[in-house]
Amino acid sequence: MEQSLLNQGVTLMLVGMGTVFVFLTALVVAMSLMAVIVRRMRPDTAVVDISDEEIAAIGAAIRRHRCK
Amino acid sequence: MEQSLLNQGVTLMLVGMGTVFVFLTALVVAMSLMAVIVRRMRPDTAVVDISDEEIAAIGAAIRRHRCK
Amino acid sequence: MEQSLLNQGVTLMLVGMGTVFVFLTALVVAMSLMAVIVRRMRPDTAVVDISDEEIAAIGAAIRRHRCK
Amino acid sequence: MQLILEIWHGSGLYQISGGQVAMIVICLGLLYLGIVKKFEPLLLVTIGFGGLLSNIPGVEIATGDGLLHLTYVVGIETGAFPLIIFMGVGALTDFGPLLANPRTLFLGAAAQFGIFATLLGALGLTELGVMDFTVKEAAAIGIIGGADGPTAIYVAGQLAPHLLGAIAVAAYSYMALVPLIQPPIMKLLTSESERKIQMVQLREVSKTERILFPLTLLLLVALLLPTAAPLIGMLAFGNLMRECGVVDRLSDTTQNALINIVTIFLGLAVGSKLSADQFLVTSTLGILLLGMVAFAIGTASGVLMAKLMNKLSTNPVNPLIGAAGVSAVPMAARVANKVGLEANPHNILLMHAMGPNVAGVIGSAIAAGVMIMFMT
Amino acid sequence: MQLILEIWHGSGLYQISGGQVAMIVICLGLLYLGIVKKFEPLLLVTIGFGGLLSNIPGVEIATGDGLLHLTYVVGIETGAFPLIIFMGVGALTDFGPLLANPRTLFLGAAAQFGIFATLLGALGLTELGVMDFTVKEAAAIGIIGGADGPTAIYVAGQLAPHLLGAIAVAAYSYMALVPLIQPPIMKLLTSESERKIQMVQLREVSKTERILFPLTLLLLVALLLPTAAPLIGMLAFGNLMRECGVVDRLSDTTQNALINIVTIFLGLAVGSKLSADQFLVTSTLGILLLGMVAFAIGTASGVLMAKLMNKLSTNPVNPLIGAAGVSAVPMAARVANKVGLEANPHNILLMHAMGPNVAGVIGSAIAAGVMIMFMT
Amino acid sequence: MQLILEIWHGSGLYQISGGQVAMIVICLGLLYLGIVKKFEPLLLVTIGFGGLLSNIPGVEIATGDGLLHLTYVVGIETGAFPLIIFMGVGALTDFGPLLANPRTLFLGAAAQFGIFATLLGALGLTELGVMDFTVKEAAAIGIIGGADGPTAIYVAGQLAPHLLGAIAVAAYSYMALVPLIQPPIMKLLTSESERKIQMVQLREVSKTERILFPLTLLLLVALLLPTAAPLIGMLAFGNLMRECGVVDRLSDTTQNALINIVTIFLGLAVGSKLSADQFLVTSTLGILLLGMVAFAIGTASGVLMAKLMNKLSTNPVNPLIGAAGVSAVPMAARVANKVGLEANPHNILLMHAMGPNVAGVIGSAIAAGVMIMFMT
Ligand code: NA
Ligand code: NA
Ligand code: NA
Repeated sequence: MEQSLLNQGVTLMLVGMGTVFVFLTALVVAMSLMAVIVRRMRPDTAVVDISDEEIAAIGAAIRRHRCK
Repeated sequence: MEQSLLNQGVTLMLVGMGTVFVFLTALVVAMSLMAVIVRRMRPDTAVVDISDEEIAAIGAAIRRHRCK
Repeated sequence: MEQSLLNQGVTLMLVGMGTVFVFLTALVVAMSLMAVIVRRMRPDTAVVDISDEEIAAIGAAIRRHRCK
Repeated sequence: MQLILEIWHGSGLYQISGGQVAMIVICLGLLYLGIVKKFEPLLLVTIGFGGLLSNIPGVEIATGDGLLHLTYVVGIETGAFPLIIFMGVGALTDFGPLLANPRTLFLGAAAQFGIFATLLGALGLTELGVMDFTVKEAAAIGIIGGADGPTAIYVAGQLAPHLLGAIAVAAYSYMALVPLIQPPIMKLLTSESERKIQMVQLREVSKTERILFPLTLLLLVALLLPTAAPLIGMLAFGNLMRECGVVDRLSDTTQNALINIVTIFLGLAVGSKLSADQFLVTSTLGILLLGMVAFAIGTASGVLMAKLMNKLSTNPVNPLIGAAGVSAVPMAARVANKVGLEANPHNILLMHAMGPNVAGVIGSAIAAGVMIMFMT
Repeated sequence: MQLILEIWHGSGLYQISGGQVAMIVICLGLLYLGIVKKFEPLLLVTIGFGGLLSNIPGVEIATGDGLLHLTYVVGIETGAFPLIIFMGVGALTDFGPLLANPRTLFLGAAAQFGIFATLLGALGLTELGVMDFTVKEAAAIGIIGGADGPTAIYVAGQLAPHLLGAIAVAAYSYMALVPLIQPPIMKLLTSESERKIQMVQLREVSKTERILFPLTLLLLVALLLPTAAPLIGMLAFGNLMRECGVVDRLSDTTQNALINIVTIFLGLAVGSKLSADQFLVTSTLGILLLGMVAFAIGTASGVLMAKLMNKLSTNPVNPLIGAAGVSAVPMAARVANKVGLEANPHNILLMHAMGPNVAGVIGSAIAAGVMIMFMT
Repeated sequence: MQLILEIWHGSGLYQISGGQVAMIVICLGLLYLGIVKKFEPLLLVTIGFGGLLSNIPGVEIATGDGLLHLTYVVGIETGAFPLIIFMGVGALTDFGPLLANPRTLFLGAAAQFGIFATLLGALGLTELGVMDFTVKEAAAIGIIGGADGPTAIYVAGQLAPHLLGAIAVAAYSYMALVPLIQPPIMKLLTSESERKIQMVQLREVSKTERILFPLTLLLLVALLLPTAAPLIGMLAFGNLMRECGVVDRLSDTTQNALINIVTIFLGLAVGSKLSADQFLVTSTLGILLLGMVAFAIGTASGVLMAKLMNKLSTNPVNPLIGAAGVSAVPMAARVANKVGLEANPHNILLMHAMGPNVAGVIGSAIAAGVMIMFMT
């Protein structure tokens, strides 16, 4: 039996909004979990080290480029 | 009756240069008209406003980019 | 008569390394020749002139761009 | 003599149709909006000029071997341009405010109701015999309510390429009109005291969280809704390049040369769909109308969702930031900020509104994934 | 042993033909002109190197699946590269001097006589049996007289792709030789007193006029000569992005990353047409000869037109700026300025010469449109 | 209800295979190496993320009309991306240290022994029945020993595209691991006194020599080994643009926007070969193993060659710089410098090691040309 267009639309709307909410709820949960885990592990100091080294590397690249 | 190549060339030259001159004359007329209309309407102050806002927007973008 | 895979490999290795060495030897010879010729002709002063003019041209381009 | 006749027959004056004249006027209008009114100029200027080129009679530009048609085939039919733009958006977007306050994702979710309500509206108009849209077309029209240009172009290119011109023009025009469309709706649905609600300062977000966020987002999409993975994936890739700190040269190029080049050709290619025979059809009117409705419903849904959250939680949300959930980054967030300042001159909502604002981008991409899953 | 024979048979030394040796020498000559003499280096270096690559025997580079051949197919056969370059030229060009003094458009028109005279010359040589050019080929050769690289490549790609290498090389070489070719002609046709004519200071041009100019130009082309619309349209688009002030990031990318990338691949792709079997034909000699004539006639026509305008008008024009009408931007304008300074050390003609100079770009594109209309 | 089932069947959770889970973990590992360990981040981040996208079930990204597959077809199958990267490498490379000390080319030659030894090893394993590689596959695997990413991708794309993912991952991973792989080998093969050898200051290299070098290199390739001409040609072109001094705007764009854009899409396209069904095969294990061996043998050969040169010449070479001959620019040169400093804190080998380092790039490209000549 063919659904009417309007029926199809209502179904799509319900399923669509449902999916959007389920997905974003899952994302909220995942982000909150992630935040908790990250804060427990405190790996940020290590990360700061990275950016320092990066800056040095960029500086070196610039120097290398300049003194061609 | 086939035209000789040279005849074709002469025709092309006349029509071609004619078109170029007609077009550029039309452009001269259009530009002069435009200049007259624009100077009568003096909308330049409004335009200056634009560039001010633009500069602010660019500034904001740069700041946003910097303080990522 | 089909060669064994291993035989093919050995041949490829010998010919390949041979080619690499022949080529790079030729390049060493060519570079050394080039260096001798270039030093004999000393055209470097002319080249320095170029970069000066270039800098001026770039400067002009920047100015043109700025004062649009 | 015969040659002059040939020139005359080859001229635009001889060949031009009324529809083409009308479209040229419309495209000049788009340029006016972009240049003088500064409405989404990056897209309205390029689309508008592309539209001008597409309505020049007697020459292949937007058809056949013309540059704009080739660009359309290469960049839009394949989906490449909107996906690359999405990568650029990812590289330009700071998801920090969202990470600091994940709840605002619900506002971005709610605002997508505009998409589905419009889909329903389009099908309703068809049922009533006013318009004649298929389900795919209705879905492509609904996505205008996502207030996100590349998502709308991507979905329209997949589901209803013949409507792409009208859909893109509607999407970018209404995104530009957000400062006019949203405030009355926001004020209608909120009380003065609600608009004065102050929100707590956002917490700092660590670099590690910022790096893990795009990966988390991608993995969740992969597990739950793979059809949204091209859009979300490119967004996440751009954002990872931005945040990881080790590929800054790629991130810089993505944010500048690459997104600019693609924007130019995307605009021209979309403009190639503004030819009179494709744009001047009754469905365009319906699309423009429904697009406007979509924006209004999306705005209202976001605000109402914020009010609902305030009912359920003790930590209050200013309902104005719900309106930013439609995306239209960053215009909608600025509008929320401005309306908030009118009610309380010391209440800076901008950063709080950026959370739902970028959540709206993710929400629309998810809605797009749902549409594509059911339609193809 | 057999393998070593295979290497020997695969080597360039074994496979190279005399023609390829000759072409390698010619390409090294182009590189010399570009690098040491600084003649149009952006194109002569890229074309020259592309030509070197195309004359390496026994490997597909400029043929089959080779990168240069693919680049040619994608970028030149479609017309995309010259059109994108034209967009970049538009974004780089200041039409202010032309707007301040629209009369100079006539100088840009007159200088196109070089194009049509050369077309006639090519057909005349064929009639005489010296050469053997079709009308299409003659038209493509004539366009060298337009002194505009992308226009020449665009037209040659459409009308006579097998001559594209020679035409592009001739166009860029003679553009580079403008400082040698033009001065004697300019001095021959003008008196000392004419060369001393001072011109009135140019008026300021408002931002609004600058924005409206590219739109006016495009609409006029659309109405009068649609076949010129691809070239003129992209030029106008680039210029609108430059002048409108709201899409500066697109304009900057167009003027830098985009035009540079396309220039590199355009040069390599043109170089792919410098393979011995395509370039070392008698027609190349004819093309080089006719191209030189085209430049000379174009220069003379511009100067004579300026003298004619002085007869008809009270507001005098220095006839030297007529020579700038061939385009070759900005070299021809600089030459006019330099010759003027020799006659009168206080007479700065540069900005006055920029008017006909950019008018020449438009004029050549119109002439190209005429050719394409009649030939295709 | 039926729709919810459809969503469930469309979800990744339902469709995902064990292999895809494994590949997602592997790709997260590559991202970890790139981001946290900073191993070749430009490529490991892009390849890793491309690999993630390629293992999302139920959506065309790395297959069919998906963006990554289209990118692969357009950029890798044609060879365009690695060749453009090579042009960028040329524009970024200073061949000065090599010009100052041409002898170091022999070190770059010797290190290519790793390539051919690995080819032999791959065929040996096949003969033994452990693996099953064709000659073409063995050649493509061997090229990992060239320690040069674009060369490896170019050759694999031509000879064994189905192995490209594993080969590219191996090549870039081992290039990143150079600081771990090389030092023990270098110390094993050299005595303390050898590592202390000081080298004479490099002479200054004139601009003319720098300009003539890429031309000399190209001509030699054209005459001796044309199949290496695409790779070497693009390298030489990039370097000529860098050194000639008249096309700086092209050189700058090549070194920045162009190489960055191509790197992004090259990485994603290579990542499209990390789908579970293509990567999780036994040959991958063999490739990773053989790649490691290739690096080790290349390093050893370079060091031993330097010791041999010291036997034959009075002007001594520090054998540590021989290890830099594998290429892996500039990491291998830095490693040589670091190990040298450990032996003699006043001995700066960096510039001396750059000679064999860039020679290694040329050497690998020549080896690639040999492979391609015999295999196609
Ligand atoms: Na949205
Ligand atoms: Na011209
Ligand atoms: Na190497």
